[in-house]
Amino acid sequence: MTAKKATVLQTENLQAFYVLEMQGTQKVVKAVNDVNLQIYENEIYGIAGESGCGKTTLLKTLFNDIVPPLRLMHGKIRYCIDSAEVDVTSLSAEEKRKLRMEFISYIPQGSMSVFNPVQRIRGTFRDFIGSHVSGKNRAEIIESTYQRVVELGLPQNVLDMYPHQLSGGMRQRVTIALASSLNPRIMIGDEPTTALDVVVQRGVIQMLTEIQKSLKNTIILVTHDMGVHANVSDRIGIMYAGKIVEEGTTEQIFAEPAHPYTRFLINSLPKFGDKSMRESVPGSPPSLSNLPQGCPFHPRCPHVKDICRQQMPDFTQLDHDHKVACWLVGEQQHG
Amino acid sequence: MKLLRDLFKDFRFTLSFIVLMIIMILALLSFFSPYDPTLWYVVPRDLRPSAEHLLGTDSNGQDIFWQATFAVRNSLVVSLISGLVSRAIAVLIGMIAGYKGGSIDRVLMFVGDSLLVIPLVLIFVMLAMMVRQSMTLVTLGLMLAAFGWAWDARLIRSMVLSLREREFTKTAALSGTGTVKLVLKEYMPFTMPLVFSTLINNMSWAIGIEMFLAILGLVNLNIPTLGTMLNWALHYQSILLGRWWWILTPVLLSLLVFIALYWLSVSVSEYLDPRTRIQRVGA
Amino acid sequence: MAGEINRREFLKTLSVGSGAFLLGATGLIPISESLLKTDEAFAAQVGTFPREETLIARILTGRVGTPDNFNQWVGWKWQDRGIQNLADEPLWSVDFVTGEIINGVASGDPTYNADFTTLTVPLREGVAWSDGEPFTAADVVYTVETLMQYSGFNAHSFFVDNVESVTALDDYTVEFVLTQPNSRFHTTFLDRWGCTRIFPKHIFEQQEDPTLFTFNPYVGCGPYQLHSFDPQGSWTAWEKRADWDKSPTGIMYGEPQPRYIIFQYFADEGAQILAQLTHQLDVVELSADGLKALLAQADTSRAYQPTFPFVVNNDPAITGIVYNTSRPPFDNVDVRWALTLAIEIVEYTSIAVDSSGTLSPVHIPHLGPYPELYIGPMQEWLREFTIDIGNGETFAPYDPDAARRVAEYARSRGYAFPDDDDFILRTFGYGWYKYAPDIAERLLVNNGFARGADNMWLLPDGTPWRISYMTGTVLSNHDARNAVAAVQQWRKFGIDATVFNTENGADLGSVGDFDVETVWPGREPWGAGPDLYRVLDDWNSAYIRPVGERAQSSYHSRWSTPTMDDVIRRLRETDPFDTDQVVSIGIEGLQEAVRQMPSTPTYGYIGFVGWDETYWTNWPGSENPYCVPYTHWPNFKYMTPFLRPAGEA
Amino acid sequence: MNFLKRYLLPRMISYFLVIWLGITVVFFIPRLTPNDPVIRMIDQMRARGSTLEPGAMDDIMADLTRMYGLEGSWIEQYGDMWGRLIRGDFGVSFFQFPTPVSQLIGNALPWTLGLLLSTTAITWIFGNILGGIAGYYTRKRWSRVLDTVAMVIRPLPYYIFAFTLLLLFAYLVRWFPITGGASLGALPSFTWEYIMDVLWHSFLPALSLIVLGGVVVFQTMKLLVQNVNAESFVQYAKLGGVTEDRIVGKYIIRNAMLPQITGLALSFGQIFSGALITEIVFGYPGLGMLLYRAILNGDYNLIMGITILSIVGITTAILVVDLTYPLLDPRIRYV
Repeated sequence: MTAKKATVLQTENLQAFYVLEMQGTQKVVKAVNDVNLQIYENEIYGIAGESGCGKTTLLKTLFNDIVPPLRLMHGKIRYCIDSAEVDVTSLSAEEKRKLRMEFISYIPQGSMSVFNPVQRIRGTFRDFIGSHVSGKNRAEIIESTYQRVVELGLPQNVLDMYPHQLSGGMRQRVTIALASSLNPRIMIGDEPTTALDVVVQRGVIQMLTEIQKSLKNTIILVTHDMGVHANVSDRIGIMYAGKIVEEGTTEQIFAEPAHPYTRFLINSLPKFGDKSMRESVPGSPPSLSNLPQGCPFHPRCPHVKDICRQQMPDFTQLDHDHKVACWLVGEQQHG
Repeated sequence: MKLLRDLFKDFRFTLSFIVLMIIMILALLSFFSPYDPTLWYVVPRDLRPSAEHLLGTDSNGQDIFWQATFAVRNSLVVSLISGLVSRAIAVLIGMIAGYKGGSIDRVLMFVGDSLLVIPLVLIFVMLAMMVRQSMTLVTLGLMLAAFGWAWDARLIRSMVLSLREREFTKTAALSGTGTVKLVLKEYMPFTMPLVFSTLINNMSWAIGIEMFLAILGLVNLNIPTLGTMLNWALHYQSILLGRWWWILTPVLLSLLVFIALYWLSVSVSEYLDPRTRIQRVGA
Repeated sequence: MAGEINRREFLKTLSVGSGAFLLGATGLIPISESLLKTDEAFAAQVGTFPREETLIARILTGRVGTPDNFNQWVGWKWQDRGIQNLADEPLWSVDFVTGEIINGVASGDPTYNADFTTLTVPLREGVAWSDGEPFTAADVVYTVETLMQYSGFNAHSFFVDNVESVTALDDYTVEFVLTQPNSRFHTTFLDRWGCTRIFPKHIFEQQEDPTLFTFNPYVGCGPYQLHSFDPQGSWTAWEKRADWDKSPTGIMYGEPQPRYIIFQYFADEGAQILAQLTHQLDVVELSADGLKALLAQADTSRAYQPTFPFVVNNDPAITGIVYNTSRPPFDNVDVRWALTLAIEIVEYTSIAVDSSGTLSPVHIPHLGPYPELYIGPMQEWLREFTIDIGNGETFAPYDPDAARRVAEYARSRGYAFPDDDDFILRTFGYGWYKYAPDIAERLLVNNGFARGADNMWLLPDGTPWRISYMTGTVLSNHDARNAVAAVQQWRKFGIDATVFNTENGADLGSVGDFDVETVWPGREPWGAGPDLYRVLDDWNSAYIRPVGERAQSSYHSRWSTPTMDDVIRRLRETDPFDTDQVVSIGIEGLQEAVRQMPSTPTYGYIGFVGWDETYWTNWPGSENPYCVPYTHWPNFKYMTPFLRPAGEA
Repeated sequence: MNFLKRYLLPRMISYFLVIWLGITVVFFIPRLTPNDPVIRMIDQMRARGSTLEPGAMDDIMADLTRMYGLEGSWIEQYGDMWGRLIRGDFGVSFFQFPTPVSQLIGNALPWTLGLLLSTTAITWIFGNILGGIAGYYTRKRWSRVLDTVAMVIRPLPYYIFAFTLLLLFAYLVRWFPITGGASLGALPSFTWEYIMDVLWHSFLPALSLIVLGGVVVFQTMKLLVQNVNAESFVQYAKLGGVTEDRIVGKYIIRNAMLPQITGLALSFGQIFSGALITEIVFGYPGLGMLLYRAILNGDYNLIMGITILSIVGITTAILVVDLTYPLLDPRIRYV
């Protein structure tokens, strides 16, 4: 469809497990299991899935924040920094630290305790930015960030306020302003809209897209809210039990969802004019430490077949940009 | 059951649970003791540990093992009375003060503060003088309870204060839930970890204070407790006389009780506090 | 995860941390023997005092609360910090080992007139106060007149009640005219751990209010003068006077040997033992087990006796069991006797003091002249003495073999000591009462007591008989030792007896709010003189007050009989220096106390003294009891000329 | 000013009320016990052989009652006491008659303050530093070992611990003296020798207090740091690439210190009741034994003098904490 875009972040068969030692027995939580992602410049890539499916861990891994008990078992994470591919897992701690904010930044949920409670917001800005730029530049950059805070529609005095004095929406905006302050190439948002009410949510989404447009960078957005994805994301990856089970452009995913799980997710959205109960996914997600054999979705799948219980399906390319891992689809395709 | 299974995954819980079980069994064994703990010279004096006397005998002609079973039982009784009663007071006062606020809060905190400011030595020596012969395990436990709640009531109060600000309180209050029901249903679960960990701290504190009072000779020295056992051993110079089996028994037993209680509190409060629980299970 | 510890690590740390720590402390003590010899130099210099010229003893009564106040005539002033035992000379003191009176600043016995209304006291010539001023009759007269003038003095009321006038007949003779006949007036000046002492007129007369005077530095007639003291009251140092030959001690016994004597405070017995083991404390007084520990660890320390029972068992105080005769059922003499006969004395002293006590069947201790004057002559009466056990039957409770039984038991415990009658009678006493639970049972049944279903005794009204035995909180003191021993015996007999440890013994005892207690069954008799007036007079019916009011007497038994009152009256009318007469009336008094048993005497007070021979030798042990063996006694000053520096030997 | 009227004034009133109630309780409680100061003195003099003949006893008791100011009803005595206290007069000690209470306290106070101020400060500083480091590097082996050691030391009965120190370091290895606050013959002076002597004598008492007190501070601080470290604002700062020194200093320590500061203030307040068992084991001078003897002897004035110090000390400490806490923690308001 479109011309081939430049890749900014890429993973190869990424496996990241929590390995817990308990009295001699090992417990392995397979939070990220064989994930291949290719994320392009200047796009908003959404990752969707229920809670407990490994979304947040995938984010951590993409962010290259792999600390025990999380372990990188297999695979690679590559950033494309100044058109050079860098395998970031092998970087030193200090190099990793430097990349944050400058190349890839993180937008947390703007919860009550996301900022240091004993410090004014200004102090947080100074700490975050001051940790990355030094010398004459620093004052200028900090000053220009303050400017941007105002431009982004936050009140001027927000910098002199304490975190507990801010509303949830304000806190969320501050995190976004902070994340964008050093013009990073990638911004990773971890459920940035979840805790907000609808009106505020819209403002925050608008702010995110505006920033993305002006910086022309990449946003990786994790949320379980398919509605947000529909509005914001360019491409969406559906995650289930540590794996990406379907990936495609937003249009593809919403128009022709291929995986039964994706269909469930989309059907759970409220529709205009539809007063009927929203359909939610039956059952609950499997424990990541004790995955069922075969396709992990099979215990909840209405179309389950014998093969689903035995083997994990490979990806099937449905279309350009659209692929799915499901035996149902495979059958149709292969006859 | 799942709760227990989860807890047993923690080494500290398992260990402290086992230690506490052993302590409990020791305490229960006292009911089968062949000796009356208040009688002296029932066995030969100052014997080293042997098959016949597992932990040896003391200078009063008592079997240290059986004496220790009574000591453990009685110390646990005192600390449990102190812990439970003072928790009841602390929860009640902390919740009322925190929820009602205003002048009720001020008066209750004022009473609590006043209890905190008078030196404990003075209070306990004076109380010991007043209760005189009636210094039983129960009175001692109640005495300790009467002075062990003030600080924890403050903790619970501040917790309730912050809970009161939360959304669900407003929702519940608007929907007309009664105060008592609200407090019990909505606040209790949140304060349980705190109540539990302070319960265990208070029990350790009670055992410690009992030892302090015993060393000063202010409790009923006829009743074997970890404190009075220690006091007898000290007064008979068992350290300098090299009667290690006598002095070490109360010391090591109290060490075990303390460590078991401490680990139990750490591990259970980590479990009950969902934040650290997630961290622990790592999911 | 967070804070998790694996098992091996835990066990390792536990064993290293606690096991080794404590085991090391208790188990490795013997190793210290070798270390002990390596650092002699450490103890050679203590503060600014040359160690080999210094004797260090412990203050018995604890940290001095008033370190800069030596005015012992007002309130309590920790007089055993060296005031009474080094710096002061009384008119008379008593050597309780022999019962003899030692003249201090007096030169002989006082003389009373026929109706005991005047007495004259001869004073010693050639005595000087430690500031060089001569001591004369004027000082005595001034002291008594001043005490009578200010009500703040402890002795004020006594002198106002008793003294009409006091005059100096000459420089060395004082005459007292008394307000009423009092044949024992002079004993107020007889030092037996406290008495009325004389203060120097030339210093006190300069004070506006002598009750507020701090009397620092202390000036006395004793052989030592104040050197320095710790403002915190943990030690007081005394220095030998240059003119020691002007003190009665120097005049009588020659030059005191230690140049410095320091009284030091130790709160903890363990620390006290460690101090002597490291030669930083020459004299300790411990508990039974403390002394055992000391002797087991040290080869330079000795006890009063070279063999078992090691202890100082000739103290002028008798210990025992005191019944509150104002509270039923202890108002009944049968009950008191039943409780006495329920005691197996061999077990009792074994529990109380590991058999090291000297028994006494009467209310005075077995020491000094008493076996010869009283206990010996009373043997026949004791053997024939019977109590009525109903149905016209009687029972002779006395057991002349009790002491021998105690001795045999001690030997069976592995203690070695000479096996001759003389030693055994001296060490364990003459006898005590039989263990006769059957007789005790009969006495109780006769009075309506009965045994309940669980074989425990019920009171005549059918309620369980509970005895609360009130005693102090220090387990190693003799009051507590008697308490646990008696309670153990009574429990065995089927009485629900318990020990009640309290710091309020004196208060509750004084107002009569107790069942049974232990202070002293009989009062300390002026340091073992032949005269028992002080013992018996406290049973005077005049001193009894209703329960709830403070008792006048130091006895808390609130007991008296007309017979006892009569004994006291006759003793009062007897010349205290007429020994034969005094003793024969005294025996009558002791007999009345035995018949009525208001308190049960058990064994004499025992001192667990340890002496370090590293720096000083020739201590007054049992083989050479030239002096009262306690450094806290006033007689300590008379010990100082006989001590020898270890270097000399 | 609103703050003054709405917060400070009621707070000060309750401050004085607590002090008043404390003093009142301490006035009446000793009088409710069987403790009779007159009997105590008579018993002491009688047991210690002073001239107290039974015949004169009524007069002596009357004299003592008058001298001690114990004539009249409790209410009258209570009024008298306030009359004296307002003039700053604590009266005279009964048992140490006629030494003024202020002099006795003045003698003992420097020792108690010297020992307990320094040990409290050292305990707090070292406990917090070690606990902080151990809580931050909670995975390190030495941190776990330290934690176990603390756990084993903490429950040791103080008497046993102190006496074992004495046994080890004053007897088996003779590095430190066995008893007292200074050497025999050493008189207080501002000389190097005397100060060294006092320090030498205070070493073991101080060590016993520091070790047993330190493990408590250590454990609390370790737990606090662990908890703060798990807070989202710390995680966020780490993801923002904030330098470690900033995270430790401004985020973790500052937040973990808040409750510890309260603890410090309270421990300073509690100093005035002395350290009884320390004073017994090491024969160390101080208020603890003075108070204990006063209680046992029914020395009302001395009990009152020492407890007033203690009451005022703790109440003031709580007041100072309440007043300064909002400055340290912006979340707390003056309510």
